[in-house]
Amino acid sequence: MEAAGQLARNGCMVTLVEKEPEAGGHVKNWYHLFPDRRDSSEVIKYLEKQVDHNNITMLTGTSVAGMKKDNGEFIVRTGGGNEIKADAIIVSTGFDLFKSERKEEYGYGIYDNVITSADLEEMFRKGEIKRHNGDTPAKIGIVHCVGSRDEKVGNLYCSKLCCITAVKQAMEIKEHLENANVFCFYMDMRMGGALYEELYRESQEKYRINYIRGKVSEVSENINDKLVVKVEDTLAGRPLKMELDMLVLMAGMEMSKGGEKIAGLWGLKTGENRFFAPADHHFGSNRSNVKGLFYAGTCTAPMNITDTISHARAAASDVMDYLRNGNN
Amino acid sequence: MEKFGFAISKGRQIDYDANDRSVAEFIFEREPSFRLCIECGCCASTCTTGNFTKFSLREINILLKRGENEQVRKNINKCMLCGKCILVCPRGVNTRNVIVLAKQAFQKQGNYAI
Amino acid sequence: MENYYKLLTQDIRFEEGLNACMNCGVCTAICPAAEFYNYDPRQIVDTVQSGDNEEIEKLLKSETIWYCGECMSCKTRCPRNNTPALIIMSLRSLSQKLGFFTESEKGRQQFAIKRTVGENIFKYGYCVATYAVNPEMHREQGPIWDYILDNTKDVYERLGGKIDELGAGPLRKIPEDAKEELRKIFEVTGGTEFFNNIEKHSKKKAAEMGLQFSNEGIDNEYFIEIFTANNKSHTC
Amino acid sequence: MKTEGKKKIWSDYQKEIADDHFFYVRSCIRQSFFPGSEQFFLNFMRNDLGKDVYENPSHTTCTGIGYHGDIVPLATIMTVVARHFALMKESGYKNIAISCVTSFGIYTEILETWKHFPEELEKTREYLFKATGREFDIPENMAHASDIIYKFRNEIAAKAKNLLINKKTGGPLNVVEHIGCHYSKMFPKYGVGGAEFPNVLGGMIDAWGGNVVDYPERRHCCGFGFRQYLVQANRGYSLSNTVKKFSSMKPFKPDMVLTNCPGCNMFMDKWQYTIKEMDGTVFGENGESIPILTYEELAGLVMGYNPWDLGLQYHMVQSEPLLKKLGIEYDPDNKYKTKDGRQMPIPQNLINA
Repeated sequence: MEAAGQLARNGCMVTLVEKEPEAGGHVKNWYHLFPDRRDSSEVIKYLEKQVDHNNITMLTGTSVAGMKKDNGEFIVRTGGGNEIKADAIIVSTGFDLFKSERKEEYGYGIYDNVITSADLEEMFRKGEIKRHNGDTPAKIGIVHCVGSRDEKVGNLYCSKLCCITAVKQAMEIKEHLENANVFCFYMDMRMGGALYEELYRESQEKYRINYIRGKVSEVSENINDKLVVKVEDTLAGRPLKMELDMLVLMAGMEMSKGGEKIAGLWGLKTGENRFFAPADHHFGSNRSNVKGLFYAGTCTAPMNITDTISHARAAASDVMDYLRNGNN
Repeated sequence: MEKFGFAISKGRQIDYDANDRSVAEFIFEREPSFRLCIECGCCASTCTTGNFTKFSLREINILLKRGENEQVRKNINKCMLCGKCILVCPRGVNTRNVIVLAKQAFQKQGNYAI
Repeated sequence: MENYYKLLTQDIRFEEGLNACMNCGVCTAICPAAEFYNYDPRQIVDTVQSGDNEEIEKLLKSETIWYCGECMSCKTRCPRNNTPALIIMSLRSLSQKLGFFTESEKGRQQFAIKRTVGENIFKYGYCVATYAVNPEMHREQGPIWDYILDNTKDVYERLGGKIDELGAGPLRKIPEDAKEELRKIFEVTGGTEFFNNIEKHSKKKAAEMGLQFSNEGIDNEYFIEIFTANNKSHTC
Repeated sequence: MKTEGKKKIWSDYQKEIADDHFFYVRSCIRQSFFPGSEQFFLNFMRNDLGKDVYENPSHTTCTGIGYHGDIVPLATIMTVVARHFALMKESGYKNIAISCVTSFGIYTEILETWKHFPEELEKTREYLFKATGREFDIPENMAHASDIIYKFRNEIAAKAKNLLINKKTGGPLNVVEHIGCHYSKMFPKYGVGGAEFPNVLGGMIDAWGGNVVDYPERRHCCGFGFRQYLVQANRGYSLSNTVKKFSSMKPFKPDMVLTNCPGCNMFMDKWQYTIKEMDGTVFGENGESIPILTYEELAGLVMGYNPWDLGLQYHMVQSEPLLKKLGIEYDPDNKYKTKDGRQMPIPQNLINA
């Protein structure tokens, strides 16, 4: 949406194809954003303003199928059989949230009080954090790296956002439930964004969040309907067992199914992490293996909203350079 | 118990829910900076005692937070309270005071550090 | 000093077991040994991964490599597809090859396993069988084992057993030619040499410890000592 | 708890199990301590289902306990297993049925090793030929004997004389299933239902009317630990792990434990005696201990076999409390009789007796 706005304002005619009924991706499912806890709707409003331009045609609820390049011109066929002609394409198919059921040992989809970060956002939005039986949880665990940094599920990479999401959500839990005890189980605290480390510190100082360094090994349910987690407290060098009322899994980011489909249909290269492989990691992160086709955002790697918007602007800039000067 | 030549052992798993964290709470109240520790180990690496014995201030911090008080009680007096650890802490934790307060808490429990 | 890391890499279980550890502790969290011994598989993997020769030598002579129960639960969970138990198995093999195993109380026990399970394989063609093991060494099994031994023929006959008979059936007598093939397999694959090496180093250790040793059986001071000794340093 | 989640996982781990013509390899521990179990399997397969199951008298131990006791080198055990494959080839079989979970784990480890390191397979061929003059093929299908009972669980249910229902209350029995670490923890794909929620025993319990108990230490090791049990000085490890496991299942009031692995069956049975002797703790209700049954024994009971022909009387923990719950009529006088009906001595100091 950001790239579309930039291009439209620079005189390009843009067609934005979105398979969902509304554009905006995962942001619209989130309640508050890190690091400043802004309401996600503000970002959506901003983005909607970007695409509110006469040069932009929005095709929502539209998927794309085939693509061919004829004499330097792209012809994209939509799922409905229509054709869209374009001089350049930006692919911004985004990411899918990791399906937490795949980490079988955490029991998502089996144990009622194991939820994901997305489920928790939903609870925040409703303003109510409740266990499955309607009780208010007093002890809540948060598991980092679910589906990230994990060869077992085929994802070697770090999803970058889950650590900071965990910190943010831990603090929000405390805002809803002042007396709750919150425990983050992490392998490394990857606070590599502006104001992230500060938020982490605040979560310790003001919110009294507990941090335990160790990857949760398994989750089970005991006779009292509590979850039991097993982890090594690696900094004490001893195994640790804890009962919890609720466990939140920080689901990682994966290449979207839609992106995978397009990669196959259009012959776009993907990396070992299955995301689209940019032409160059240093100075060509928006360029692809097809001349005139560019990438924007999390279809190339996990990134946060700030980076995604910057990446979209960079994609627009690459498109302009390509259209005006033939550079690619 | 030893009728068979072996016995049932207690295990070394930290049973978080069974542990008593009142010592940690006592310290948190009086020295809030204790919450800021990120377990980087700077204190332990500069610690004179730690360089000559098995004492680890970093580990003491974690054990206090988990309520593994017995292990702390048995080791804490190795600290000479020189305070060098405070100088290196990147989070500004008053590590020396943590030790002082832990000793006080033990004393209050009538369970002196040994 | 030999390069122990290099020697370890010659064991395919080591190659399979160690990729790159990130010290997450997922193995230790569910390790049955980590709970009842002063044991942390994560730390062992980290030490081995460091390649520090002196530290690896210490491990090879240590008690700690003998604590694992080889349940392999660590393999299921490791996010880096390591298998700490396979690393342990390769350390144990190397420790025995180099004769380091007699340096630790738990390591010395390899002699007891060789003299019991190891000998059973050649003698009976089974690792264990009710009659191949003296229940005196297994009082925790309760009185039923003695009962089965006292009434062996009747017990097995009712349950379809072929005790001491040739031909198919539970606890049948394994034919001599099959046992001979087993022995040849051990000979050809280095199994016999491995056994002899355990014997050689154990004999040496027995002399060092001033304990009576015999070249066969379990009725000697050294066997009894290592089978039962517990210096209580293994648990907290 | 949502069972749909488990069903999804089970559907991801559907292993292929052959239908007929099995080459059967026995387990050292199962044939020693639970010979009636192995015989039930063979009788059931051959007589009830009319299947062809062949046992070659020349097969031996796989040396697995020695391998996991770290006295048998990998090259040696690979060649011993290869010898079994050779016997299988010579007898004209392609499907192997394994009675022991330790063996099963060994077989899976070896097959996977040969896949990753083909040169090891070649070396093994050379070793075996040099030692015995034999040659072998890799089995087309490999199953643990419990996989096969799982496959035919509905046939057993159809012929059931006793379902896993408490005759008095009419409710299902609470059954703890214990899978045994080496069944699928190393290679989840080889196990029915994978490693985290294996369904090989759960499927049987389900089909036969019982209720599967999920408790926190469900996946924990029985405590065997090979050298940790084989050497007396180490048995505290083995025992302590068993205590941990039983303490975790106790609040769920299990009526019985169903095991996959003969070793687990032995330890969970015998350690209850030891623990009771040590400090008086029992883990069942009414001061009783929990009967531990092999899957063959349970299948036998379901099909109406005489419990004493299955060998239940040779456990430390006696199963009468379970038989009563199931409403199975048994003849106490027949319990310690020989095959031809002669009275044997009555063993003393058994549990639940």
